[in-house]
Amino acid sequence: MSAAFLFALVGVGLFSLGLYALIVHAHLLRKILAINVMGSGVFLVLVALAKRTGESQPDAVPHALVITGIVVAVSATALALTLMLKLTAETGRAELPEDQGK
Amino acid sequence: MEALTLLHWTFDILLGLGLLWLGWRVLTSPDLFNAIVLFVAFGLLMALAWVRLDAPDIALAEAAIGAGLTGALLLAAFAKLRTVEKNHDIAGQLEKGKLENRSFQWWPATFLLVVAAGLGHTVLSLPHYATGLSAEVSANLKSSGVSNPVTAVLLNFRGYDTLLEMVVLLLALLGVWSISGSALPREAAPGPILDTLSRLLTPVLILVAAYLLWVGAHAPGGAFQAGAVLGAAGVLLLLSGWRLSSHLAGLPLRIILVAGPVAFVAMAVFTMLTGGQFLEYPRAEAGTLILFLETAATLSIGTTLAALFLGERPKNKREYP
Amino acid sequence: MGALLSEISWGVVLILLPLAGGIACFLFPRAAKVLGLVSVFAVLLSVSGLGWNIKVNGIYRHAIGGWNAPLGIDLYADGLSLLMLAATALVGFGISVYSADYFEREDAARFWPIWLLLLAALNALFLSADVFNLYVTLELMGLAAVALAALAGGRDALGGAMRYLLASLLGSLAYLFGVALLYHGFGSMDIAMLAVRVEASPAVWAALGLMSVGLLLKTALFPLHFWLPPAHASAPAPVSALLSALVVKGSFYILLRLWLEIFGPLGGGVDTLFGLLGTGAILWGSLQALRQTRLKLLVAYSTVAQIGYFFISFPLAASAGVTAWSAAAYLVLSHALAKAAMFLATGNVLRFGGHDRIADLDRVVQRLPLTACAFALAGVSIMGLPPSGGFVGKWLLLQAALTQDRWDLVSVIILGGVLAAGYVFKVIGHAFTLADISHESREVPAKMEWAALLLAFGAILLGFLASPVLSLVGIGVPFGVSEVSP
Amino acid sequence: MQILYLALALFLLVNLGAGMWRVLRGPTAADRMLAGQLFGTTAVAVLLLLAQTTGNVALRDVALVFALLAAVTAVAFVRRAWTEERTNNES
Repeated sequence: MSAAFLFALVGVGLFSLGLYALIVHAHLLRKILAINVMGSGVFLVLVALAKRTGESQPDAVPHALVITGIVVAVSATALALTLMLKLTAETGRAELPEDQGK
Repeated sequence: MEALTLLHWTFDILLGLGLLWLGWRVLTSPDLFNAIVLFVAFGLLMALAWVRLDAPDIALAEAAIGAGLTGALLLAAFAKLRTVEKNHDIAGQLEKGKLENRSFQWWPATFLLVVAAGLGHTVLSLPHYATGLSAEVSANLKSSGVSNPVTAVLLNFRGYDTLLEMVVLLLALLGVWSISGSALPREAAPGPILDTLSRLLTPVLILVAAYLLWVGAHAPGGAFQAGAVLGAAGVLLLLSGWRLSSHLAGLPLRIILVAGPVAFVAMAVFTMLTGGQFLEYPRAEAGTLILFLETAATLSIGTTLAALFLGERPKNKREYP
Repeated sequence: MGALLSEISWGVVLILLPLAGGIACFLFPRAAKVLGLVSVFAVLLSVSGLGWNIKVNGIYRHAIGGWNAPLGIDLYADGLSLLMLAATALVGFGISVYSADYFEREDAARFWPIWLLLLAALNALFLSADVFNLYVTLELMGLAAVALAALAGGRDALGGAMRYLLASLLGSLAYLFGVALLYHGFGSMDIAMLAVRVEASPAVWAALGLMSVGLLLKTALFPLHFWLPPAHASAPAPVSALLSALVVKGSFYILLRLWLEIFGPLGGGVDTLFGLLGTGAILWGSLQALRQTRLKLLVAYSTVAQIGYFFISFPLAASAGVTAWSAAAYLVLSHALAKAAMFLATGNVLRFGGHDRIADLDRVVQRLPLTACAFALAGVSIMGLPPSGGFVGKWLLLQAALTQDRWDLVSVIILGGVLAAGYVFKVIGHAFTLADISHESREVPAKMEWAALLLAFGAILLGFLASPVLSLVGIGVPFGVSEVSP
Repeated sequence: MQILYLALALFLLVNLGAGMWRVLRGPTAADRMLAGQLFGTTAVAVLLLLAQTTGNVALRDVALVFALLAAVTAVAFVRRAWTEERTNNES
């Protein structure tokens, strides 16, 4: 066990917590928060395990990937929030409408 | 030495537990506003975790984007949500957010415990030492034009990802503008405190952005971090009631928004016309070219993030929409 | 001429061209339509360029930045990639011609830049040889698709888009987790390198699980299809066509590529599961389609059913690899053409009558003969009747099933065809008759009718092109065996 | 010296828990937000201490960005969420 695996496990935990919240909660803002927490979990796994080089300098490639990932996450969050607001303005509820035709 | 190791471990374990606990509270806090504040705090702890994992580049990005801009986005969305709900005369939504949390659901919880256990087992089964691509990175760092390995990966070895990523930002903005229509009327003027604060803070933010951009070549920093800080400056200006004047809100704004991807595309065409591969910079000028790309990218990223925060397309009378 | 053609790196052109086109549309919204059409046409030409490239030189590989994998990212194209690129360009061009008349001033300024960036994302996806780069293209594709799905505005479209966005983000995150495990387990993100390095281990199994679930969610395989009908049915017609014909195939292509190169050789019963889910999709999707009263939802559920067929190939590939995979490729191609035609025809009906209630279709056959013809021809391919692309695909699938005595799958394939005939004829039947409510008719531009019809013709034409298309797909041996028998 | 810095950082990390308590308790949104701000300030201190123990001066840049962005979030709160709340309470 090392710090790498410790934080990687925390990442797994965050991923699972986020997934649970995404399934259980109906409010869209909560779902968006849940996606963000899940994302942080995945990023943590990616970066934590990059520390296993056995030297002081970790593997830089996952670091770059995660920076890409963070920017993707904020873009997606902005789009999701806008959709949520517009949908709420339309329906009066910050939740997904009932399935149509299902 | 023994005590130091112990302290390191205690710090890491506390931080890890804190992250899990905060993550849990973010997702289960009865009050939505509370959840957002907790999410910002969660972002701060994440940034500490990046520091502990020797990833200062990510810590910078997280501090600026994860905790800062996402927090501002969420707060603004929360406020708008309340206005929308008030207009709809349905006060129940935010209340409803409170109620739903009481119900703990067993099936998903059990399922996810199994998933977590499986993934945890998988992670632990990975080899304890793995160099990944660190050897390749350090072997080629000299010819990459920069000495910060993360910048080398982002702008050179995997520069193509970065190009696509800037398109992701642009697409998000296109989506937001397409969905939300044109801008709200100008906001009320800020009070004297905010006015002074924004006057003081904006130049500092811009200066820090420029510093991060420049330092990224050899130390943690770079286009994304600089862009995020620049975006924060834009957010601050927007919050103090400032809006882009309408004759700049059309084509000039759009040109800045696409400057980053356009610089990359131009670079790609240039490198291929001069006989190289797609985005293969001439070795001697790699450093300069990367700085050029990063400057364009910083401008675009900062402007796009600020525009995403505003949410609506700035008004411009001469053009539609 | 030939020298010039093979000199240019067409793969890079295929990515940069729509990207630059999209940016230009964004910068100059008044010219968006012209810029868009020109870019899409140029993409169509560039695909032929790449095809020439591949035919002459074999597999296309381009080391971006001059670094080779694993440090850099490689572009890669073989026959399978070429097929997907060609389908995208062809269908995309048809839909673009249609969209030129469909979207008016303001909507055009919103539609074109997003569509061109989506095209760039799709091309980048089909050309990628790097699992993380694929993640970025997935996100690009997802965000663009969601933005397009929300174009119509209103409760249904926004709700559908929101659900789509959440499903899409969840899928991408699961996929990214898989990428993390593969990279940390085997030290590379290049698919070919991973293919050499992977060995049965918890990391591979977890990656297989996470990436499969993520991609199945994005591909909308039953029972993870819940987001598809609302999103596809409430979008503007050309967008529905893009989503059903192309976007869903993007994630399927990644799954197929990963399976062929990395996960398939490990075996392990997952293919059986895919087969079962595919069976479920065919039956459930077809039955739902039969039940629908609105034309657009019917077509959307038909997509759910047809996706099932792609997955029938997985359990059959174990001993009839080439035939089964060729069948999947053929089905993907013909479904892209036929389903685009169907959605466009539906769009014409909607514009003409202002509604798409199947029971109230008022003599569409007489009043919109080209559109009705397009729908019927596309229906022929969806049902799998000869002579059509759908027929060739299903015939190959049947062959693969018969050689292995998989009578269960044989009956599913045939039953799916019968059910498809049921829902197609339900529509056609109502299109002939006089409805109780005769509707206000609005003129449909000729280009919109012809675009639908030509795409449907394409789906039929594929039935005659089996051997050249299949020999094209075989370039670079994507399915592991060199000879491809139609 | 290193031990001292690290111990101090650890102490501040524990302190964050106290701030957390206020975020959770409230009672008003402003209380929560202020506690969140305190969180940011403490994190800055932790970062500076870590910069000292590890000798990684880049962490000071991180601390700087932290401090600046915390101010921006605070402004976002005051200009967006808080004014809304005030009008809510008045009505």
